Amino acid sequence: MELPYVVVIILFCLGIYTIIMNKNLIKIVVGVNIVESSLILLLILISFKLGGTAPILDRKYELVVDPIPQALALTAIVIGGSFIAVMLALVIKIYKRYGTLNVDEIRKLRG
Amino acid sequence: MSRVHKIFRKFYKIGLVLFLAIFLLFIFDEIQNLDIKRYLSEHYISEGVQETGAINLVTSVLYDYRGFDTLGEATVILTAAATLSFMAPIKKVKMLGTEFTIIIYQTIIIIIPFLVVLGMNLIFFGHISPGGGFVGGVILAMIPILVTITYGITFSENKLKANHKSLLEGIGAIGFILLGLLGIFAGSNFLASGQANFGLGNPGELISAGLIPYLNLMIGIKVGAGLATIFNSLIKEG
Amino acid sequence: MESAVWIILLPLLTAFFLGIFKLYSDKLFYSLVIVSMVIYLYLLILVINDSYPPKVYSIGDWGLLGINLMVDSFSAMFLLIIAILFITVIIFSLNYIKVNKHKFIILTYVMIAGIAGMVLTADLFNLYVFLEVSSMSSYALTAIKKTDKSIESSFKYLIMSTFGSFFILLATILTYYLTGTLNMAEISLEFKSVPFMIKSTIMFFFIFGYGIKIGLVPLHAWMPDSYEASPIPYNVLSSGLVMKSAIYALIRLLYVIFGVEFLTESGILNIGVFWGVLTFIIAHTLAYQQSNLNRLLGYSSIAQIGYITIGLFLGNEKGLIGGSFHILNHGIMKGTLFLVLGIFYYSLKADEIEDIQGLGYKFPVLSFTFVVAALAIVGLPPFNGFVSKWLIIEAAIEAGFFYAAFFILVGTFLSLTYYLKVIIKLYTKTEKKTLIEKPDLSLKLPTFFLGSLCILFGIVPSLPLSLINNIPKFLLNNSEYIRILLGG
Amino acid sequence: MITPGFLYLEGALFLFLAINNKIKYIISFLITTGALIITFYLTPGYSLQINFLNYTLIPFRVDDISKLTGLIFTLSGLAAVFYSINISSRSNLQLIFLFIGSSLTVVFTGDLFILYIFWELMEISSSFLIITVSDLTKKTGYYFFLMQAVGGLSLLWGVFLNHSATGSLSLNAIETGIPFFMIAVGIKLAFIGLHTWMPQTYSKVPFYVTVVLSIYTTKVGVYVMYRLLSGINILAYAGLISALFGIVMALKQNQVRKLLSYSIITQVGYMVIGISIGSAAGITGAFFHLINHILYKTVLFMVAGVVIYTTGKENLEDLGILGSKLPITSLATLVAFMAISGVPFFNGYMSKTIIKEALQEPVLIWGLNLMSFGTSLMFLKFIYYAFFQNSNINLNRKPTISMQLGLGFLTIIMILIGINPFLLENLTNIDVDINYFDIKLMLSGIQPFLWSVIVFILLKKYLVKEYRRFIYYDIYREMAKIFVKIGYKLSIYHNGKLSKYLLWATTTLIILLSLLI
Amino acid sequence: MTGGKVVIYVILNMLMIFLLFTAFFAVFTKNLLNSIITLAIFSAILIVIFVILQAPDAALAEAVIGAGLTLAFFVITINKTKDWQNE
Repeated sequence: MELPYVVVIILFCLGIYTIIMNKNLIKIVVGVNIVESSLILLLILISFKLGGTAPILDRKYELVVDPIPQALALTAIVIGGSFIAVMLALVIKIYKRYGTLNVDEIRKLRG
Repeated sequence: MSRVHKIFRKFYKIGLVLFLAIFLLFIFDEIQNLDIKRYLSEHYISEGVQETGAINLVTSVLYDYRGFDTLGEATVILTAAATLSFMAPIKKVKMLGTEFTIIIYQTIIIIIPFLVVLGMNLIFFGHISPGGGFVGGVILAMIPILVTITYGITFSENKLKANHKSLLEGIGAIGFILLGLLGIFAGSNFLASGQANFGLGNPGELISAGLIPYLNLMIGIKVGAGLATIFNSLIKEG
Repeated sequence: MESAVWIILLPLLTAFFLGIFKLYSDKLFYSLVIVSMVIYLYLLILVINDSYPPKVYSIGDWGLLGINLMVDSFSAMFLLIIAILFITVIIFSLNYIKVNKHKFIILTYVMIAGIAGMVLTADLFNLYVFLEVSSMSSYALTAIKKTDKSIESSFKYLIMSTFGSFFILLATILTYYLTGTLNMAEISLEFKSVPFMIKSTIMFFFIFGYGIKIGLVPLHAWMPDSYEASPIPYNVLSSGLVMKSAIYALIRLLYVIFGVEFLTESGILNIGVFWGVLTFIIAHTLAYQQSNLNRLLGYSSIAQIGYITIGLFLGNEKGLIGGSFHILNHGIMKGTLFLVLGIFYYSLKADEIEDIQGLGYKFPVLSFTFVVAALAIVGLPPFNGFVSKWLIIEAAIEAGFFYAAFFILVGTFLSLTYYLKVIIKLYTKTEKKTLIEKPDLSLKLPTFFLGSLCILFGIVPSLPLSLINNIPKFLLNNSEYIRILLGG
Repeated sequence: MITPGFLYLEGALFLFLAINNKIKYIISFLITTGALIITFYLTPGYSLQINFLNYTLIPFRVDDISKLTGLIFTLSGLAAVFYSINISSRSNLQLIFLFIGSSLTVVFTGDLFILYIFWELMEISSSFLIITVSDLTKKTGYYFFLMQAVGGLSLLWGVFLNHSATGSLSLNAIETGIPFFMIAVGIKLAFIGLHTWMPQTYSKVPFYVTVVLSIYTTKVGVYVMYRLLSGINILAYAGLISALFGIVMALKQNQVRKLLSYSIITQVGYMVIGISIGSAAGITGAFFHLINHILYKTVLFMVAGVVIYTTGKENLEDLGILGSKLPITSLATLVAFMAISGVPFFNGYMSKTIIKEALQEPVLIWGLNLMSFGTSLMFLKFIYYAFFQNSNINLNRKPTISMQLGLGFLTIIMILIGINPFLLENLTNIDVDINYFDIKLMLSGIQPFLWSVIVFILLKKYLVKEYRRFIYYDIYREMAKIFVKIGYKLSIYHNGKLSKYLLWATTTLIILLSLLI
Repeated sequence: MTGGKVVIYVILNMLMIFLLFTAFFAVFTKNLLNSIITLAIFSAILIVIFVILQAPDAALAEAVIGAGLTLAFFVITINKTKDWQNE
């Protein structure tokens, strides 16, 4: 099994680990970012064919990589970027209100 | 919470993640030795240029075959911008408060036109070369962002009002939908450019690929304005 | 079938135009809100009317190369819920919302567009995109009050739900990798040749990802927080549409892509039924403890989702009908409860159980509506909740899940315990409270409308059932659905 | 649809129009008398059908028993409504109409679905009547509603089991789920062990509500028991036990309505025995006893109500108000006492005789004697307090005319039935060939009464002495405590820590995935 | 396969290893600013990988959004919350 896929899996699990393990809000967002990058990398990987050229057909080509996952990757990148922006805005707000970045001290809602 | 309990929790979480990793490895290994079919993408590669008139297949997929996704993600950006803009308080907050040297200020002023050209280039040649609406839009958004960073939020807000930004954003989004509706008025379906035989031109030229350049433009405007709004609101946070 | 795409486009256009108009003139803003609302209602009725037999609308006229929208009875039923709840909520919130009113309305329109997209689309990645659209606007609407609690709940919601959507995206990518297409029909044809293990893994990723958005115990923890902290008109949509759209998408995927035979042989149906039972027992037990009414109703929503899950995971015809009918009914009943609660909050800032003491004598008709809706959601005759629960129990017995059927009755009893607590508090006399603001007609009218639907659908259930009865045709044997989607 | 039940239900709606008292009187009068007349002219065998969710339901079906029950229900409904029309508010009157209407519909229904629906409607309306009627009855109403809901749900579960087994919703084809039907009926009947809702409810709510509830709640239980579970002999012994239990409890009470409600348990014992024999004579006896019991128990509750209304207190000592000060009420009390203790020439005697004649097992016969002995014993206590104890209480307001009307009306009917027992037989052409005025029967009927008089005179100082409130262990409250404790533990777990929630989510995912391996 | 492709392949795998290193560093470092900067390097390596994998569009998008804007957002957040001592 090729190395890149292993890397993707490791990155994915690393991100998950960060999200559920880390107490720092910003670190959690970092984890989210890493998971998204790993998924985008997966998309690009499955689009890749050995010896293929980029899907821009302005010259002669014999083998072209799959354009669909790249388009999906573009979409995923944009969506992930906006999600991270919203998360960070919320983090700042929470910090201003609660005075902490420790996820376990943000517990006004319980029960 | 006792220390033993804490350590136990830690190892428990690590165990969960390890299990997930091993499972995924197993699944991916299974998937590797299946034969995969790609007839859809093969069709795109063989017919795409004729059908959409765009050389850059990614753009043709993004703006023609699957234009609806693009509308959706544009909406996501707009929503994010709206969210941040209502979360940001009214009062202005200086960011780092650091003063730069004169070089920086001058450089920014010099850079701006280049950025404009670069962004427009990326947008308009999106169907011919890599790039497209998103990237170009972000490049355009860099201009107010840089201004904000160097000259401070107040200055940039004076230069480019928040209202104007959201107006631009709305215009971009509405323009995208209206361009899509052209398809319906031409007797075909929503977002149809090739099917509604708008002139595809001959691939490789600037004015070709039917609606794609205009859609690119709209998305560029929209994304640029949206990201600038997001950045400024984030600066104003707190 | 031109109007199908308009179901998604009109709210989007309206939202964008509103975003421009709010900069200039309020009058224009509200007139546009009203006008587009009326047109939207008309469109929805149009689409619902010719939803049988199913119609396909292909975006960009690409056929199978592009994205297709499909309207069948299941989606028509959901559009009916949108038609009922969205209109009432917009009318209600025109007077109710005080802070960020423009943003609230715009985001609501965006959310409706996203949900309509999720309901109509027949494309896997497109489903993901619209899911993100609706989720993003939901986070925004949760945080819109900008209090500490709302910010916190929005953050929790955002993290949990992003955690879920990772797995949805992963499953989508794997599906594309295996089948090379994103069209649901083609996927389900290709899936016939995919080994069992990988298929069920993908299915579990989907179930987990959507399960977080549905709020099945123990994935539910973010949900009561978001109920407690968000504006009440959004709570109506959240319990009526957001959770339901997630379970709609899940059911659509399971039954169309994987097919009911695979579901039975992989045993997911048993897991789903058991999960539903667990969900509503725990949620009812927790709801009894709550002192905040929003939170209580939130837990009750989770419990009702449990019933719906049981109904939809039974895998037989009656179960699908009962579950879908309960989706509709729960939207209506919980909407009524939340709107009455909203009026109480609007008029005297009451959202704890203690605060509503004695309001039964101050607002007799509203309290009567509350009682009707509460009895309906408990599942007592002759209201609509009873009919759908009857159908679900009957289906469960028919499918041989006797324990599920029995526990549904236990759950009915448990829900009675806390709703009765609220009702008794409502009718306990107390010293005079002073109204902060008097509720006017635009608040009361939607409430009474929904409350009357509770009684109407209970006495004449054949009205919605005539639509719902067609649902199993295209879910239970997905070959029909696939044939139509492939344009055969 | 003009069935008596629906007439009452529509009456509940019409009362929205009642802007002043006159209209209220007119509407109530029209509805109640109309229902009575309609029921009187019903022809057995008539039935109608409707379709609902691919079932064909029979909401209305007449036969002899149901017509008999319907007659007594409408009759006492007339009395009860006029007894309480002045005191109760309009919304409560509507709830009363709803209650009476739904119980009448239950009596005339022909299938389990309608039966269940109106059974639930009965419980809802009565519970809301209890809850909204006064400020002291909130907890009682909560308890009542939950208890009745358990009954209703077990009925529903029985219906489901039966439906899945037989595929039909008809009342006659009961094969499975018998225990659940038993629980449902037992709760309505306030059977021993399931009776906990009854004394507290009947003693806390205002007296006119007690009158209405005591007429319908248990009797509907009896009727449904006849429909669903008739002829299960073992139940006869259970009925005997619960009746004796009722006697023991009743003798310890010193509050009028508590005593009366425990005596209801006893009287219901008679009907349970009669029904569980299954023979035609037994069932007829049970239903005649149902009629008589409704008559005199209603009268007694009305008397208690008059006492409460006039003196404001309701301990047995306060019964001393009776006698010269309230002539009509005292007369009614005496008649009711004679009737309930089965003295010949009063109506209680006839039905008890029929049941006794229908019995074979000696145990049951002796039990029956014991029951009537205990009944007359407890009511001797009642009478003792009422007349033989010189008291100096004076009434602070006179009973209203409508009260006395309701009271007198029922008393007259009682006397009529007592003097001419064949009246009921002719009314509902059922004839049990028993000569009520045969000396042997009369002797065996009078014996327990005489014994009880002797015993009472001998053991007076034990029976009349003040008992403290009898403390009993209520298992249902304990279960509720456990439920609340568990919920508290669960809600402690939701302590707002996001990392914990994410941990739950991940664990769920891993569990799901490990199901694959 | 030809030599050039082999070289590309080796480079790709090395970049993957670097990617892992950066990711682990970004996660496990105590200092937030370091982890953010490392995240930027992470995105940069990702861009190169995309280019190698023949995805110029994705590479551009990642460059401007992933590396550019996201980094800026993170830096702003750190700046807004910098007066909070990390443990």
